[in-house]
Amino acid sequence: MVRPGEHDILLTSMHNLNSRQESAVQRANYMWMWFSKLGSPKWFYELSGKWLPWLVVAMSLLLVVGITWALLFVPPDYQQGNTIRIMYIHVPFASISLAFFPLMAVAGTITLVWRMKLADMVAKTAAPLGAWFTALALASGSIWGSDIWGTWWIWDGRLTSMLLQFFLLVGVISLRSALEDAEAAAKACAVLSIVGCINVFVIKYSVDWWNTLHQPSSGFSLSDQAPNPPEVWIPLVIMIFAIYLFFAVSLILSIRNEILVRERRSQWVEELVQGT
Amino acid sequence: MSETRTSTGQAFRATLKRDLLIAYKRKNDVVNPFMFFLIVATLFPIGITPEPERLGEIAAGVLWIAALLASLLAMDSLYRADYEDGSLEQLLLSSHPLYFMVLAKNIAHWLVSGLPVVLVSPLIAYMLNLPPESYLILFVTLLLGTPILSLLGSIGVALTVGLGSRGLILAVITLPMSVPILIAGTLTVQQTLNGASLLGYLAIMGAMLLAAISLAPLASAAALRISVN
Amino acid sequence: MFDSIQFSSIGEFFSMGGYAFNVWTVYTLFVLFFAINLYFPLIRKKQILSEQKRRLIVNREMQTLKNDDGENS
Amino acid sequence: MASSVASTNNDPNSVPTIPALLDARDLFCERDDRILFQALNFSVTEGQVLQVKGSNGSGKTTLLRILCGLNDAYRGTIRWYGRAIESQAEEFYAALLYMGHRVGVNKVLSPLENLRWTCSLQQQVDTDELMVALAEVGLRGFEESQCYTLSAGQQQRVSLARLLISNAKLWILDEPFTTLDSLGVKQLEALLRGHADEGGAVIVTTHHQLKVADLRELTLG
Repeated sequence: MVRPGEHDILLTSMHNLNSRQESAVQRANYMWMWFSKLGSPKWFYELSGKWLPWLVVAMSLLLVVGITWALLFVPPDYQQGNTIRIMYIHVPFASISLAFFPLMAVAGTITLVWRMKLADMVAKTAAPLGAWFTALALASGSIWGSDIWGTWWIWDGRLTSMLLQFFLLVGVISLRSALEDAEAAAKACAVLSIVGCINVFVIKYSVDWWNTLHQPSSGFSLSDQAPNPPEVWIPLVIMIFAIYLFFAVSLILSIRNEILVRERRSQWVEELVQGT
Repeated sequence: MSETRTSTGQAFRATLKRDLLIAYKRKNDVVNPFMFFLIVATLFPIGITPEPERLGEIAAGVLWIAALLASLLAMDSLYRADYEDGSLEQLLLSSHPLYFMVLAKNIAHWLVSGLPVVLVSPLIAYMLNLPPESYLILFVTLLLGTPILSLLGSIGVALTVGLGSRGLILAVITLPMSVPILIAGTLTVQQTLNGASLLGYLAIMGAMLLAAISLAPLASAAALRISVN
Repeated sequence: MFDSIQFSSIGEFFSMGGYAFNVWTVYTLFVLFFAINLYFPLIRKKQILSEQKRRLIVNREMQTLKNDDGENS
Repeated sequence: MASSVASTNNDPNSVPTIPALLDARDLFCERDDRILFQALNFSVTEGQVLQVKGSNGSGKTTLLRILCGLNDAYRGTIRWYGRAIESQAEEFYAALLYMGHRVGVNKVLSPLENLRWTCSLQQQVDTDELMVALAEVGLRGFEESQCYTLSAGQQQRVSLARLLISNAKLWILDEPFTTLDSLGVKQLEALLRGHADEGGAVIVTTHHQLKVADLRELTLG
């Protein structure tokens, strides 16, 4: 079986354009092909290959600066003492965790509307990564709060909605692995991600509401930090950027693997394999 | 040969009637979730405490969680038979908007699986020693809340209808989504008991129901198209 | 610059003012997570490439076998 | 790989007076890294029966499902009376009758109830009409019994009764002959002929040798 590349399809369609009057539908088809070429796996693989080293360098620099600053130079908090240093891990992870469902919902919409292969690869690799990020945000959050709370877990609003988001992500992952047909799995997960994204926001607000009614004054909450001096928040900003870059790098690495698997029968991947 | 096409309203009624008829003929599908609700509600006093005071405190939550689980259990029968015998394809190929067909199926399903649970809830509430002034509120919140559970569950079932065994994955997908309704339902009961005004809470639940009616069948319809594909 | 380091000795640094367990657990988790998330994709890539290479070689052998058969008959 | 093309109108200069009922251009479908068909062109006009042939797994069912919009994993254009289906979905689906492998008969309902529901998704029907149709497909006396008591062939007949009632212009039938006995086969053939004579069109997959006036063939694989 010979698998025609994009090129062949383009040629066929060009031929049709010449031989027949160009209809609006064919024009739409042609546009679609151009669009899918722009977001084609090959294009992404090559571009990300060029960008990856720079991203890794930037990430490493920011991480070294950020962690050194956080561990050595940040003054201990007058209330929390040295546990404040946990914030520099927890807050970046928690803030990125909130981005996963919107990211997957956008990717899912693109998958459903334009059927772009790359979007589904992003959605597929983002889900497990999101579960890991959320899990780490949960763990670091409970360790950070344990001293003040006197226990490893309380039903704090933030923690609870984070836990529920973790469950939703696990749902997306298990739906993906349960459906055998890759295309059906892509679309089903796209729908679930869009529904889940709406739900994450509803959950967040309802859990906050529930939490404030049950614990009118919980004292310490992970969400409300007093206004901090620059020597406290500048390293935090550095760490947020560093961990965002880390997220980008590990997402790109996984997407590149996914591309190699899904496009294994295409000419360019075979050539790439030969070259190694 | 008749020449008149049916209106969407007629097709909607036909689907609703058909699903109610199927439920009438398959009484097990109706009775089982209902019995499940009763049994789960019975397990709580046995597992936690028979002491009336403490039971009264948790009664609203127990009833809501039991209703949630019963709704989840009942969901399984929503599209499965239609998927297996090909009726779902006929539904997708009708010239009427799938939104209304899905809505008809969801309504029929709620009438036979959700409504009985709502109707029996005051009795269970009594047995769990819920303060009597909360009966009506609990009843109304369940009446507004269980349709939302059905509509949300429908999305999960539509996504997984093509899978061979899907009991657990359905739970993993739908239960976290039901949390806001659980919160709204139980808070309404508790807060009105503490003297808050009922109207605001019911407005929130009503808004949730309206949002679910207008959005959830769209997602279910999209999911069904994917599953049948 | 070194004046603003908050710890006067290595021991003090490791004890984190009594919060050694909390702080170091979180940082260890982070480092593990970081390493795993970069290491596994790289390992996986190697795996994929070697699998692909094997598949290509097998395919080519099959092809030449077929061609030989064609020439012989 | 190459698909033999039967009833096509490839000459760009011949302008058809009436656009074909259903016209498929340049269909391409790939499943599990295997190309089922590509550059597939065909059309069906009023009064034609198009028989889709091909070995097992050649994509017959997939093609039919693509044509009626149940499957969207394809590239190419499908037009209904010369216009894209998406722009006139309601008209298209009102004129379409699809019978798949799974016949769409609920096991606990009776043939009458099943037929009433499937038909009333499209058109208004009354009970007398349904009873006549069921009697005609040989289900007299079974109208009220639950379908799980019927044989596979009888269940197939329940869905055949739809053909008698429906006023759909285009029938898409996937292996409708499989579970029928010889009498049923004859009856279905007559139905197909009658539909074509009345100006309808049929797309059907079967290994059966059809005896129809304007029969076109399309072989996949």
